[in-house]
Amino acid sequence: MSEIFSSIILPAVIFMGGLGVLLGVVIGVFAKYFKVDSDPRVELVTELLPGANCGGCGKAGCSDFAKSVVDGENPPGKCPVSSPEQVSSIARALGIDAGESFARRAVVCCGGDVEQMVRTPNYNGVLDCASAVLVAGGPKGCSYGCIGMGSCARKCPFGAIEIINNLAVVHSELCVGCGTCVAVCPRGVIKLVPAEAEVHVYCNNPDKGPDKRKVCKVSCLGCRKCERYSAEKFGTSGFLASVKYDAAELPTAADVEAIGCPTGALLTAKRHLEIETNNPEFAPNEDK
Amino acid sequence: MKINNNAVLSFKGGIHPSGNGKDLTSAKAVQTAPLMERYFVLLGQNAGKAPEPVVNKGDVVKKYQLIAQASGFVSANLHAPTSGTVGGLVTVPGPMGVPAQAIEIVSDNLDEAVEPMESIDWRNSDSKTILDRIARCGLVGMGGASFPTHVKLSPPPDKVIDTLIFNGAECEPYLTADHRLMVEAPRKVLEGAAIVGKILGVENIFIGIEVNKADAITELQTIADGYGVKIVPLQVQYPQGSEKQLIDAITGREVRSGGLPMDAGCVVQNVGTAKAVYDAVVGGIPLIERVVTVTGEVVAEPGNWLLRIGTPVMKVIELAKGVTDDPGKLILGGPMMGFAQKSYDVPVSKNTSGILLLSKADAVNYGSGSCIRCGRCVSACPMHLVPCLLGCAIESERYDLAAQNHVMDCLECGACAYVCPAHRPLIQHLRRAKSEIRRRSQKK
Amino acid sequence: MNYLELTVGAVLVNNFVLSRFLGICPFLGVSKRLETALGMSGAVIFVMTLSSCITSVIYNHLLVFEISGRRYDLRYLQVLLFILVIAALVQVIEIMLQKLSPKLYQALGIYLPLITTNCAVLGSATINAKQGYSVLEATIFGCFSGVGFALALLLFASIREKLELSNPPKSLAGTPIALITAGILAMAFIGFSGLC
Amino acid sequence: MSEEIKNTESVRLPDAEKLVLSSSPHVSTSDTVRKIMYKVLLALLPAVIAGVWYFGLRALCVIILTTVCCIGAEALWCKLAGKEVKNTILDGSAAVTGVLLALNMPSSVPVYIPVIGAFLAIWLGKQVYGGIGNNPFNPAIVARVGLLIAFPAAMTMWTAPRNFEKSFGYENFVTPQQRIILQKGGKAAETITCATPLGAVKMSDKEEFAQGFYSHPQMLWNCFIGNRGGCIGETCVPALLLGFIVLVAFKLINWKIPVCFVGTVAVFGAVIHTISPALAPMPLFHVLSGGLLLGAIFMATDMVTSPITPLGAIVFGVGCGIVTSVIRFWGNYPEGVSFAILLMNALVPLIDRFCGIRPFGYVKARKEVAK
Repeated sequence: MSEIFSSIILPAVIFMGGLGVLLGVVIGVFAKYFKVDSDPRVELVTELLPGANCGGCGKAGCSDFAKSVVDGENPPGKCPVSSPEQVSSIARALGIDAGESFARRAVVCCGGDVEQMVRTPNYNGVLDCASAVLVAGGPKGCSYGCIGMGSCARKCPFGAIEIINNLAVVHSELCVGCGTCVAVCPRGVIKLVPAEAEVHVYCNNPDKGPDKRKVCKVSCLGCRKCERYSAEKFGTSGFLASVKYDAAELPTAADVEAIGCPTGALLTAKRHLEIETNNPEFAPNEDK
Repeated sequence: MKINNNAVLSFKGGIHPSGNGKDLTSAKAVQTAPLMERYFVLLGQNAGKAPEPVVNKGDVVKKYQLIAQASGFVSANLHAPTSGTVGGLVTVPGPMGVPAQAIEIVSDNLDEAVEPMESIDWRNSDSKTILDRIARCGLVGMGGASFPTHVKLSPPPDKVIDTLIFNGAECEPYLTADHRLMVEAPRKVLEGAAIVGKILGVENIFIGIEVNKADAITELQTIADGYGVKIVPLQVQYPQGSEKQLIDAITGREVRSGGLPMDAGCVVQNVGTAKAVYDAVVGGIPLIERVVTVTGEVVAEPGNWLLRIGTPVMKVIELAKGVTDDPGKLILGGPMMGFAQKSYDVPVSKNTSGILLLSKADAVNYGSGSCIRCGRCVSACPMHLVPCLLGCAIESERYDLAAQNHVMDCLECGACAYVCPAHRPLIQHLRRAKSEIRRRSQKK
Repeated sequence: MNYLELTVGAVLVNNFVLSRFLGICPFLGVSKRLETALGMSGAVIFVMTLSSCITSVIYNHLLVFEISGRRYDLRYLQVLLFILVIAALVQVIEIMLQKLSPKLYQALGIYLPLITTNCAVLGSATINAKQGYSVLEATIFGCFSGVGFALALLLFASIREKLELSNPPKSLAGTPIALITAGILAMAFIGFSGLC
Repeated sequence: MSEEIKNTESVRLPDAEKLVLSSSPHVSTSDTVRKIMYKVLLALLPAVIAGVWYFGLRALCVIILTTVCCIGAEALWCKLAGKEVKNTILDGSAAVTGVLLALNMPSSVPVYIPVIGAFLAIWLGKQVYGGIGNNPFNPAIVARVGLLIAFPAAMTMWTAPRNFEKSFGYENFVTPQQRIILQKGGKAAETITCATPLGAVKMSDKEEFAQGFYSHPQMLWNCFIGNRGGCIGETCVPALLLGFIVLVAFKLINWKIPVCFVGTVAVFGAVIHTISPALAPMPLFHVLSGGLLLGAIFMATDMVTSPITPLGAIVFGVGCGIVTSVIRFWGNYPEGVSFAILLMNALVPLIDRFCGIRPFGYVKARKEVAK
C-alpha cells in the first residue's frame, strides 16, 4: 500500500500540484499586468433584456443598451420591447429608477391598397421599397403612401407586419413598437403611436385634396370634419388630418362613428384590418 | 497629353452598344417646333436650389422675360418661353417621376419678345461681365446634370485650370441632338467654346467627338483653328461622354476618387452649353429652347426638334406624328442614363436631350436571376469596379461591403447592367446602396 | 526525420481539421468573418506551438526521472498534464487579448476559452507523445498543425463570407450549408494523400 | 392637362397606362444565361464526338444517361423546393454539368455511377447552395471527386479505345492475358481494359525505361490524338482545342486560366524533368496526358467558380497547375486535376479579395497639373 503511495500517488500529486502552482503563479502575474476593468452589471442587464437586438432603443443592440443603462445614459424603460415587469426587474437589479415606459405600436398611415390607389405604370425591377422609390418614385400613384413591397415586413423582428394587396398592415397584437420598420420605410409612412391609441388617420399625403383624390380613393381630403368634431383630439396640418396622440384623451371608435369621415381615411385599427383582410375573423378579438 | 496627330482616343473599359439607333435621326435636320397653347416651366431644372417665381397668376409676360429668380449662388434663372399669361404655379409630373412645381404659361400666340440684352464684345470684356450675362440668362449644363454654368465656370482661385473640354461625344445610343447642333451651328458652338475659354483664361480648348459623327468632325475641323479650338476624334465607346472618362481619354489624367474635374485641371462642358453661351453672350438671349431628339422605333416620324423649355412631351409626340405602336417605355434622355417616365404630361426641361419611346421588345426586362459571375460587368465598368460583387452584396444588404468596394465611385452609367446576361437590375441596386450609404453618413 | 515532410504532412496531408477532423468547434464557430478567423488562427497557432513545445519538454525530459535510485515514470499522467498546460496557456492568452485587442476578444467570444477544450491542441500534444517526436520536432509539428488549422479556417471563412451573399434554401442556410462545404473541402484535401 | 390634348388628326398617341417603369439603363445586350450555356454545350460537342468515336456507343450511353440524370435531378429538386422547374431546366446549366461529368468518367462505368454522380453534382454541388450562380465549387468536379473517392475501382477502370491494338507500345498498358488476346487479333474497343499513361507512369518501377518510352514521339502522338486509355472526354486533344477556340471566340471563358494552368504544369514538369529525369517524363507528356486539357479548358474556367479579375485568373490558373503537378509527382493519385480545381475553387473568394483591380481615380499621387 505504502509502496503504491510512495511510487505512484505521491510523485503524481507532487508533480501535478507543483505544476499547477507554477502555472497558477504565471496566470496570476499575467492577470496583474494585463488587468482590464469590466463592469459585471452590464452582463447582468444584458441577460435581463429580451435579446431581440431590434435597435428600437436607438442603440446598436441589447448589450450596447445594457451598457448605456449601467452608465446611466438611458433609463431601463427606454427599451420598447421589455414588459413593465422586465423593466422593473432591471431597475431593481441596478437599484435605479425604472424611468417612464413608452409602450408604443407601429401604424402604417396609409390605406392605399391595390383597389384604392392608382397604380401608374408597371414596375420592373428590384422588389424592395427603398429601391423602388429610386425609380421615378415607385409604382404607386401617391408619392407619400405605402409602396407595399414589404421591406418593413421582411425586417420586422416580430413578424407583425403583413402585406395585403400591396399595402403593409400592422398586426398590433404582435407589434412591440421597436421602430425597426420606421427606420426601414423610405416614405416615412410608418409612425409609432401610443399602444392604447385605437383610432388613426390612414393617410400620409399633405397635398391639396383634389390632387390626392386623383391618385387615391381613401385619402384624407383635409375637410377638417374631425377637427371640428373635437379640436382636442384631432388636428390638421396642411391638408392632412392627424390624431393628437399626446392629448389627454384619445379618440375612440364611437368618435369615428360620430364623425363619419367622408373618404374613410379615419378609422379604428380594428376596422382597418377588417377592411384590408376582407375578413372580420382575422381582426383581433376583443379579449386579446 | 495624349493628343497627337489625330489619333482616335478613348478610355479603358466601357461598352459598344450594338445597333445604337442613331441612324433614325442622325440625318434629320433640326426642325423648329410651332407654338404650343401652354408651357409648363419646371422650377427645379437645375442642380442646387430651385429659383423663386417672380410672377403671379394672371400676370402678362413676354418671351425672354424673367419668371423665376435664382435663389442663391447654385441656382439658375428661368425665363418665359413665349408671350402670354401666367396660369399660376401648378403641379405637373416631374422628370424624376415625382410631381413637381411648374409655372404655367398660357400662350397668346403672338410670341412677343422683350427687348433683347445687348451683345457683349466678349474678346474685350472681363470674365465677370460675361459670367454675369451667363448667370442672368439662366444657363445650366445641357448634358444632363444641369449644373448652373456660371458656377461651374467660377472655379475656386486655388484650382489651376489648364484644359477646357467640350463634350460632343454624345455616346448615348439614339441621341443625335448634339450631333445635329454641331453640324448645323458649328460656328456658334466654336465661338461659345472660345468664350468659355476666355472666361477661364484657358488656351487648351478641345471638343471631343466620337468618330461616328464624321460630318460633325469635318465640319468643325475646317473652321476650328480660327477659334483656337482643337477637335479630338474619339472612339465610339460608351460612356465616352462621361466627364471623368472624357478627361482620361483626352488628357490621360485621372480625376481622383470623390474629386471634381477641376482637381485634374479640367473643366468639361457640353457642346449644347457652348451654343447656349454664344446665344447668351453674343445674341443676348436667355435659355428658353434647346434641341431635343425625338426618337424610338415606334415613333412615326423620329427627328430633332428645337423645343421651347416647358413643352409637354405629349405635344412633342404629336409633332412627330404620333406612334405606330404602344411604346413600352417613355424615357427622358438616352436609353443608358435617362429616366423612365410615368406620364406623357411631363414637360421638356433644360437638360432634356432626348425623348425616347422604346418598344416593349427593345426595352430590357429585368429579371431576378442570380449572378453567374461571367465578369462582363467587370470589364465593362469604366470606373473599374466589380459591379457583380456589389450587386450581390447589396442584395444581401451588406452596404458596408459595398462601401468597401467603392460603390460610391459608381457613375451609374449603366454599362454593367447593359452587358449582364442575367439582366440583373444592377444600377438600381447600386443607386440604392449609394443613397443608403449617403443617408447613413449624414446620420452620423 | 525530414522536417519538410513533417511540415507538409501537418499542413496538408493530415490537416487537423479536414483530415483528422479535430477542432471542428472553433472551425465552425469563428469562421463567419475572415477577420475573426484570422485572430482565431493566430491564437491557435500560438497556443499549439507553445503547448507542443512545453508539453514535449515535460513529457520527454521531466516525466521519467530517478530520485535516489528509484525510477519514476509518470507518463501515464500525460492527458491530465497536457490539459493543465493548455488551459493555463489559454488563460494567459485570454487575459492578454482582453487587454490588447478587446475587439477581437469580443468577436472570438466563447470560442477563445474553448481553445482549452479544442481537441486539436490536445491532439497535437498527444500525437507528439505517441510519435516520439523530439522537442524541436514537436514544436515544428505543433506550429504547422496550427498553420494547417489556420489554412482550413481561413479558406472556410472566405467561402462562408461568400455564401452569406448567396441564397441557399432556408432549411440549409447557416450551419448546414457550412457543414456541407466543409465536407467538400475535406474531399479536396484527400487529393494530397500520399505526399509524405 | 391630358384632356386638352384632343386627338384632332389621325395621329395615334401613346397610352400612359402601358408604360413600364424601371431603372436605367433601358436597353441591354441580347445575350442571356441560356444562350451562354448552349454555346458551352456547342463547345463541348467536339469532345463528345471524339469520345464516342474512341470509346464506342457505350460512351454515348454514359453521356446521355448522365446528362438526363442531371436534368432530372435539377427538375426533382426544383419540384421539391417549390421553385420554377421549366426555366431552370431550360437555362441549360444542368445539361452542361451533365455532359462535363460524363466526359470525366471512364466509358465502362456501371449504370449506378452516372445516376449517383448526377445527384452529387446537382444537389450537393449546386442546388444546396441556392442553384446556379451561388455554388462555390464546380458541380461536375464535386461529383467527379466524390465518385473517385467513393468508387475508386469503378472510376479507374479504363476501356481501351478504338484501334488501341495498333497503337505504339500498347503492351505496356494492358495485363499479360489481355496482351495475348490482342496479339491474337482481338479488338480492343469495349472489351479490353488498360491503364492510362499517367497511371502507368505512377506504377512504373523501371524508371529508365519509362523515360525513353513516355517521351517517345509516337507515344506523345498517341496522347495527342487520343488513342490512349482515359475518361471519355479527356483523351482527344484536337477536339478539346477546338472547344477552346469556340469558347474563346464566343468570349465565354477567360483564356488566361487554361493557359496559365497548362503553362504551369509544363514549367513545373520541365523543372522536375531537368532536376531528376527519373521522377518525371518530359513536360509535353504531362500536358497531353490525363485530364489536364479537359479540366483546364472546361472545368477550371467555369464562370461561377473562377476568379473574376484578370490578375485573379492568372493566380487561379497557376495555383491549379502547381497543385496538379504536386499531386501528380508526389501524391498517391496519378491524376490531380480535379483535386486541384476543387481546391482552387475554395480559394476563389480569397483570390477575388486580394487580386482586385484598382478603381478609376485611385492614383497614388495626383499627377502634377501642367502649367
